[in-house]
Amino acid sequence: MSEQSLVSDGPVLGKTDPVLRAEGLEKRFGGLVATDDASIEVERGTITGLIGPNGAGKSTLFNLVSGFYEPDAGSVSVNGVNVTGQKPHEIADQGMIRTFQTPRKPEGMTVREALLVGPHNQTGESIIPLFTSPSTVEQEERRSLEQAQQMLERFEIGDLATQPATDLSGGQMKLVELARGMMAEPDLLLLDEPVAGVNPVLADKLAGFIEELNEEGITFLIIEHDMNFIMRLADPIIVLNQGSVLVEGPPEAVRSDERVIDAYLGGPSE
Amino acid sequence: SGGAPEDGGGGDGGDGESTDASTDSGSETYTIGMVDSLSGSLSAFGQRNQRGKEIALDDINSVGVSGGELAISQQDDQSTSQGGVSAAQTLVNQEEVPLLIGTVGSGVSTAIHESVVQNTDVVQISQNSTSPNLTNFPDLLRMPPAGKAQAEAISSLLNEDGNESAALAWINNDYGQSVGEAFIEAYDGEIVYNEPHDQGQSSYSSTISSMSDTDADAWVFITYQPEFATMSQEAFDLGVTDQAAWYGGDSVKGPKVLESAPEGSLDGMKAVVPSVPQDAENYQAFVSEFEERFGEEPTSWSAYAYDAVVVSALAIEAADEFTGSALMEVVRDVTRPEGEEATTYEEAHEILANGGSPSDVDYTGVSGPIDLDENGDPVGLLQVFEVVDHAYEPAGFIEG
Amino acid sequence: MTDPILTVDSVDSGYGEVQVLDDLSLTLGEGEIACLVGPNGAGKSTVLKTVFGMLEPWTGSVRLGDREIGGMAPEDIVRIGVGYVPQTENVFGSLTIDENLRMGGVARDGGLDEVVAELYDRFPILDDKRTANAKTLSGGQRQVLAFARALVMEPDVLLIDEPSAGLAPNTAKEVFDDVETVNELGTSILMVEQNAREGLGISDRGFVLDQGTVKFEGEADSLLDDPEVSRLYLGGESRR
Amino acid sequence: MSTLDVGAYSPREKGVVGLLGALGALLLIAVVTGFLAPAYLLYLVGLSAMYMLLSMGLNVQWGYGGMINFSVAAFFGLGAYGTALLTASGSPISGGVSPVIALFGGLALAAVLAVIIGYPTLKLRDDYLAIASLGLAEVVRIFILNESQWTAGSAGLTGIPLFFSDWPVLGDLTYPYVFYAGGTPVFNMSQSVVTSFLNVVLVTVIVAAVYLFLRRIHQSPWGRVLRTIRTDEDLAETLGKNTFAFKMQAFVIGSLIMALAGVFYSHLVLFVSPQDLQPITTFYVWVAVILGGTGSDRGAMLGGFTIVAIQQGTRFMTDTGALPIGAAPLRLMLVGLLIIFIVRLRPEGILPPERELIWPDSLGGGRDE
Amino acid sequence: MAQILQYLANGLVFSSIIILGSIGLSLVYSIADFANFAHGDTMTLGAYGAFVAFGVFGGLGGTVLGLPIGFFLALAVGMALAAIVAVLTHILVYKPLDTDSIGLLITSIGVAFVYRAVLQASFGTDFLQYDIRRSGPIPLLLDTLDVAVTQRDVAIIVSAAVLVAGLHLLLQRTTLGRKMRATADNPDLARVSGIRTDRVILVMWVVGSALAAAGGVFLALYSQLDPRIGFNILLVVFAAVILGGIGSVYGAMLGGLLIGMLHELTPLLSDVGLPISNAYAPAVAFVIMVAVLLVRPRGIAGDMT
Ligand SMILES: Nc1ncnc2c1ncn2[C@@H]1O[C@H](COP(=O)(O)OP(=O)(O)OP(=O)(O)O)[C@@H](O)[C@H]1O
Ligand SMILES: Nc1ncnc2c1ncn2[C@@H]1O[C@H](COP(=O)(O)OP(=O)(O)OP(=O)(O)O)[C@@H](O)[C@H]1O
Ligand SMILES: [Mg+2]
Ligand SMILES: [Mg+2]
Repeated sequence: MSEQSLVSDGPVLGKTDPVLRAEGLEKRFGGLVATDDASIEVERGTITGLIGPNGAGKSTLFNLVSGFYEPDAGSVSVNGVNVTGQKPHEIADQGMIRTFQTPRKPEGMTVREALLVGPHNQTGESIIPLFTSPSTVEQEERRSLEQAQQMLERFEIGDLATQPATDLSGGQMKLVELARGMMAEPDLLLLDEPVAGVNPVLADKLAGFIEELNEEGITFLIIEHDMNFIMRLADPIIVLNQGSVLVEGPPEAVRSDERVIDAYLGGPSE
Repeated sequence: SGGAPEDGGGGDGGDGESTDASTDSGSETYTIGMVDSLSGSLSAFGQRNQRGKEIALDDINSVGVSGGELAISQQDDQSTSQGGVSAAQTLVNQEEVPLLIGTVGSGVSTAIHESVVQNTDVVQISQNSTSPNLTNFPDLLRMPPAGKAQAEAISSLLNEDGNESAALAWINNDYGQSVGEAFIEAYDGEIVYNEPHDQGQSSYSSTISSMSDTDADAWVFITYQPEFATMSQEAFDLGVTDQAAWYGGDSVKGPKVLESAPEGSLDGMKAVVPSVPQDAENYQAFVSEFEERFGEEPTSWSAYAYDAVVVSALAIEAADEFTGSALMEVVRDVTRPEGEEATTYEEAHEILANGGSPSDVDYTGVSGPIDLDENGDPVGLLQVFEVVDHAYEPAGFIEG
Repeated sequence: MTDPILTVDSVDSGYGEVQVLDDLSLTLGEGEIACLVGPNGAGKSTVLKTVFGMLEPWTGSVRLGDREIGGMAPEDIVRIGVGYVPQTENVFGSLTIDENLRMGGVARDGGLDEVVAELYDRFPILDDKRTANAKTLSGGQRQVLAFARALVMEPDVLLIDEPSAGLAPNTAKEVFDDVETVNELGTSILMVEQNAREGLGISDRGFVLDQGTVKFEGEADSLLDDPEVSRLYLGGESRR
Repeated sequence: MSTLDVGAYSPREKGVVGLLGALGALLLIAVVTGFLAPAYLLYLVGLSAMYMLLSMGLNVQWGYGGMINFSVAAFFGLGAYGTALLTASGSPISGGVSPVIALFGGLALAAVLAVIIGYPTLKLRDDYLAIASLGLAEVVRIFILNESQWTAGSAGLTGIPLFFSDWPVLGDLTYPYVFYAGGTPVFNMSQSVVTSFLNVVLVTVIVAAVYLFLRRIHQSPWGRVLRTIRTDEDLAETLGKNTFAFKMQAFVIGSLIMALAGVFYSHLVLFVSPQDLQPITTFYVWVAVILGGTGSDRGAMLGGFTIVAIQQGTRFMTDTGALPIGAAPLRLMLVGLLIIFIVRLRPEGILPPERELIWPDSLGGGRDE
Repeated sequence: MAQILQYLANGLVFSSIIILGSIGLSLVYSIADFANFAHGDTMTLGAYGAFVAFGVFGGLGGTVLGLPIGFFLALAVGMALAAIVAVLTHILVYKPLDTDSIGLLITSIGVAFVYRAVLQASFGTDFLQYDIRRSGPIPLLLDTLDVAVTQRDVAIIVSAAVLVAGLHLLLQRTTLGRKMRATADNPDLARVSGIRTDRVILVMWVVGSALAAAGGVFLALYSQLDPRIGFNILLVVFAAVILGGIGSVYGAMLGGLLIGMLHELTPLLSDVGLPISNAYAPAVAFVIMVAVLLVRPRGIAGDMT
């Protein structure tokens, strides 16, 4: 019972230094309410988990905060800046990057090219510096390339660097998607089921990698159904159910909460 | 199949050698170039031109040219100026023909003249272009009279017939625009509708509807046959054929138009067409030859193409040598009225072959007196036709 | 082991010029559940695609009972009683849920309405959204739909690629239960699963694939107990 | 044109380069033996270069950024009209401006229109953009056709000077131009040869400059973002790329290159009319880009060349009398069959892109395009 | 008022033709997944097929809707011919290709050239007409509503409506429509589900080209026949398809109706005080189309299917 009390009914708000704050988000699709007065805060420096049954509205929440959907009500701020209604790239500019649940696979690019798109605000993305300061572009490019290669090695797909990004297995695509997000080095990284379909041994290693990055200062908000993975990494964990936050709390407490077991975990595993 | 076989002795550019007078033996082959619209939006004109050209070549080669044969190297302009320039480049710079017949569209002819022919030793004769703009290029000769004369003729017809207001529909290209403008300038009455229409549309009912909204006494059509055919049918379908008197330029008159119009629906329409008297012997012969070969009546356009080839052949016959400058010197003369009138190639050839000078000949072709002036324009003889009992009946002449 | 219903015999296969499967053999016994596990990119999905005619085996043979099916077209393989749930792009996004299910039964002779009704009973998550376009489904809902679509044919052999990926623990449990139920009703099942412990947990036999060949095979339980297999392929503990 | 490239070639490229080399040699032999007239060859080179420019322009939009722009003819036409209206003696608004200045007039016109067309339509996707741009291109053509007080309407513009007409030496040559070496005349050239030659020099400089410019921007992070937008705009957006701005940049650059082709065309053909804005040019340029290899600058150039080769090569296959088919339909059919066969044999184009979009020098020893 | 009715009547006839063209194009667009630039020439092909057939059956007695029975036979022949040619083209040209949708688009330009070349070689470039008498406006309508509509107009509208209704039944009452959509959505998964996608694609070509041919025949009946009629109208047909929303057959119908109407209603603009010349009619249609796309970026029926 003592653990139970650690769990807050609904979201914990008023955190000291939230990177992301979403308040009263609502999104309807026709008659269906996908998120309903959902509020969350992600405290800087944490790895926050977001779990909940299929169709609870987790991905929709990501789409709302990252600017892909326009909320019917509510507001979003990133690093204290109100970004409600802004375009996805403007929100990304504030320091928040997301990955997609269904991996995006750029055609006609190699795996490492796909990663090189990740870094934010590259000098070479404007035309004029290409002619006025090519050496800066070159240096940046070398650095990113090196970083990309290291990242791929860690993800155990180093040998795929020059492979077409479309010719990958399902799990490999997820890994590339994850790596690209990390290349951006944002303040806050939103991961939508990063290890669904990833081999458990590798998933463990990735967890370690995420912890490292977290120590280096990146804040994470992770959706994941792999309990082993999310319980190990995340604190706090937010549970979403039917479009709004059911409870929030530390992993073990959430795991043993009756309501969470009912709605999400199901009976004890055989 | 009714298709136009384009062989007709046409020079095959493929061997690249059949240019100028090739051998010194008795039978030389004189190869001239022809740019025509064989594909694209004006290809119906091109097809008729090819038929005229074919008859002309046979007529010429059965008599001979300067002791040799005439051959025509043929290129398609795809009805565009880009295509026309490329075609002319091939003929002028690659095959080095000294004389170029070309082409249908006035814009295309101008483009060819400006970018290829100008400043070279080549004579250009357009077979079909009627835009007044061509008058500004004295070296660019042509067979049909400038549209201006025709426009004036139509307006005087309207005036004569007592039409106080007119609705004018013109095709949105160089031809339609220039003839339309000339008409408006010459017409005394009120213009109550004045709109262009695009070529090749499937429906012109908005044009017809708009015209019938006006209470114009006369409707004037400056357009092409297929477009006019559609319009006249639509007018019939809308039941407005009798609302006003109809007038048209040369390109709305044609056997196809009558064929496709409901019986009697065009009765009373007047069209002004540059041509020789219909009962002229040479014209009759041309018509029957054409009908025999192709199963249809020729249009004035086929006649121009025919004459373009004949005039070219006469120039070759009359010139001292087979070069552009030599041809240019005589080409007007063989058509000018100073000499003895010849109505067929054979007659004209006879005069020249018997030692006549170029100005001893006045070739009067199947399309009219020709008489090229210093601007390279022919003096058109304009004839008025009226549709009576669903057939074109001659209804008088107007001097251009 | 029971009589083999599906036999993959010394198969080489791959994409274009790239070879993925290297002399791979495995068998599925009649009435069994077999589970394929292994690292990402090992070739698990490629095995299923090759069996189902999406890829043609370069060498070797694939047999259903005694019948050679290597290189047969998928639409024909469906008709001889094999079903397949692909790993990705496994629903028709622009069709409704109902249409998706009905598409699953185009090769049926009849009784389509009954089966579909039964499936709605079994998966209430779908019942709620019959007329929604599949592309509006959440990741997990989509996964369930893909599974249900393959069941419409009531196949003798079912190939499933990662049925539990993206499913919440409770839904995953239901799906695994369903796999067992379907199996008990007589369908032999060949399943790929990254959630290896759970997958092997409901299976009779297991195959560990690495770099296009079978590295370990045997009774599911014995693989689960094998410390080397655990360390290399299965990870520490159950993932749910 | 592949001589402009440096670095090693893949076998496929070697094959193509070899083929081009052989073709060049053949043409040269043809000229030397008198089989092919120099003025004609120079004209063909000029025409090919014009199509190369058009294809490169479209390649920036479609090949880099995946924008299906069907208004190529409009930008080509604007370049042509821009310079013609400023320089031509027959111009209703101005005329007489030096072609060098008019060049910028043509480009400015195209840039303005690119923004006007791009602003609403670049938000559309794929085929919707295609038809919207095609529609707006038609609006431009219809405008030029009907507003004759400014554009001379369907009559077109005549009296366009040669590009070099007011240049110190080049503008004052007399013809036939005799070339002396040490006091003795070596050869003389007719006006058409000289003007064609000057045109070829001009267009070669333009093509080379455009190519070098594109080579740099394509294989840069900028080009990479466009490539990402091409397959997945959402992905680029989440990574913080302002996709609209990138697309607009590519659209304007591509349009300017097309307009450049139009400017050149004006001074090559010396006559422009609304006909030059007919959508058919757009289709041919599309065919050129696809046949050359989408996304590859070299491919675009090769495609431009190929399309002219097809168009002009078939001119010589006139009626032999042996086939029951006239010259024009025969040619149309040949062009059609050639297109089908090239796509069949080289589905991804003759020279598809083979390089990664990574800044060349940073790969260490990598090749560049 | 009568004026507006008249414009609407004209628009309806023209729309019927465009709708037939655009449905076929839309089918091919969604299932074969490319913009088929040979579609216009398929229309022309059908029209010529019917022309030749009409030469044979033209004499057959009896009339329906003011048109001889022989005409409808000829129509069927034209449709069959177009279907056969399209299927052959699919088998010989498109199917063996290993390319993306833009590659197919370019190929279809080549195919269009070949069709047109054959027609031009066989029939020349001059225009032709079905030899059917025109009867002028139907007196009843002219007297009561002051609207001129001919029997031929009615025949076009009715035939188009019958064909469209037939297609509607085919798509709705059989699983074919669903199979087509499934194949368009994800051909691999369609095969996995047991759909014989090869057959579905063949059927699609047959239906799409037959409808195109019908459009071509009516177009030729309405104005006249030459080797470029189909190509000339292709742009408008494309506009209809896109405006309706790619891949949506019903969207294509809506788009066709709208574009056809816009085309014929431009004179109204002057009547309501916007002095826009008829020369700008296509421009007005295009501007409105772009405006609609800006509001609904995926066409009118974009997300409805
Ligand atoms: N574009 C859309 N149109 C209509 N309904 C939608 C749309 N997107 C999501 N939904 C619905 O909203 C609900 C929430 O979906 P969401 O994708 O957010 O779930 P989720 O929590 O991410 O689930 P999962 O764990 O299965 O991925 C679902 O019922 C889904 O069907
Ligand atoms: N369409 C394709 N084209 C080319 N190569 C492919 C393609 N799909 C997969 N591959 C490659 O084939 C190998 C095996 O892929 P496969 O999809 O069978 O792996 P898997 O074992 O299912 O992996 P995962 O668990 O990640 O789904 C991988 O190395 C992958 O890169
Ligand atoms: Mg989700
Ligand atoms: Mg897999």
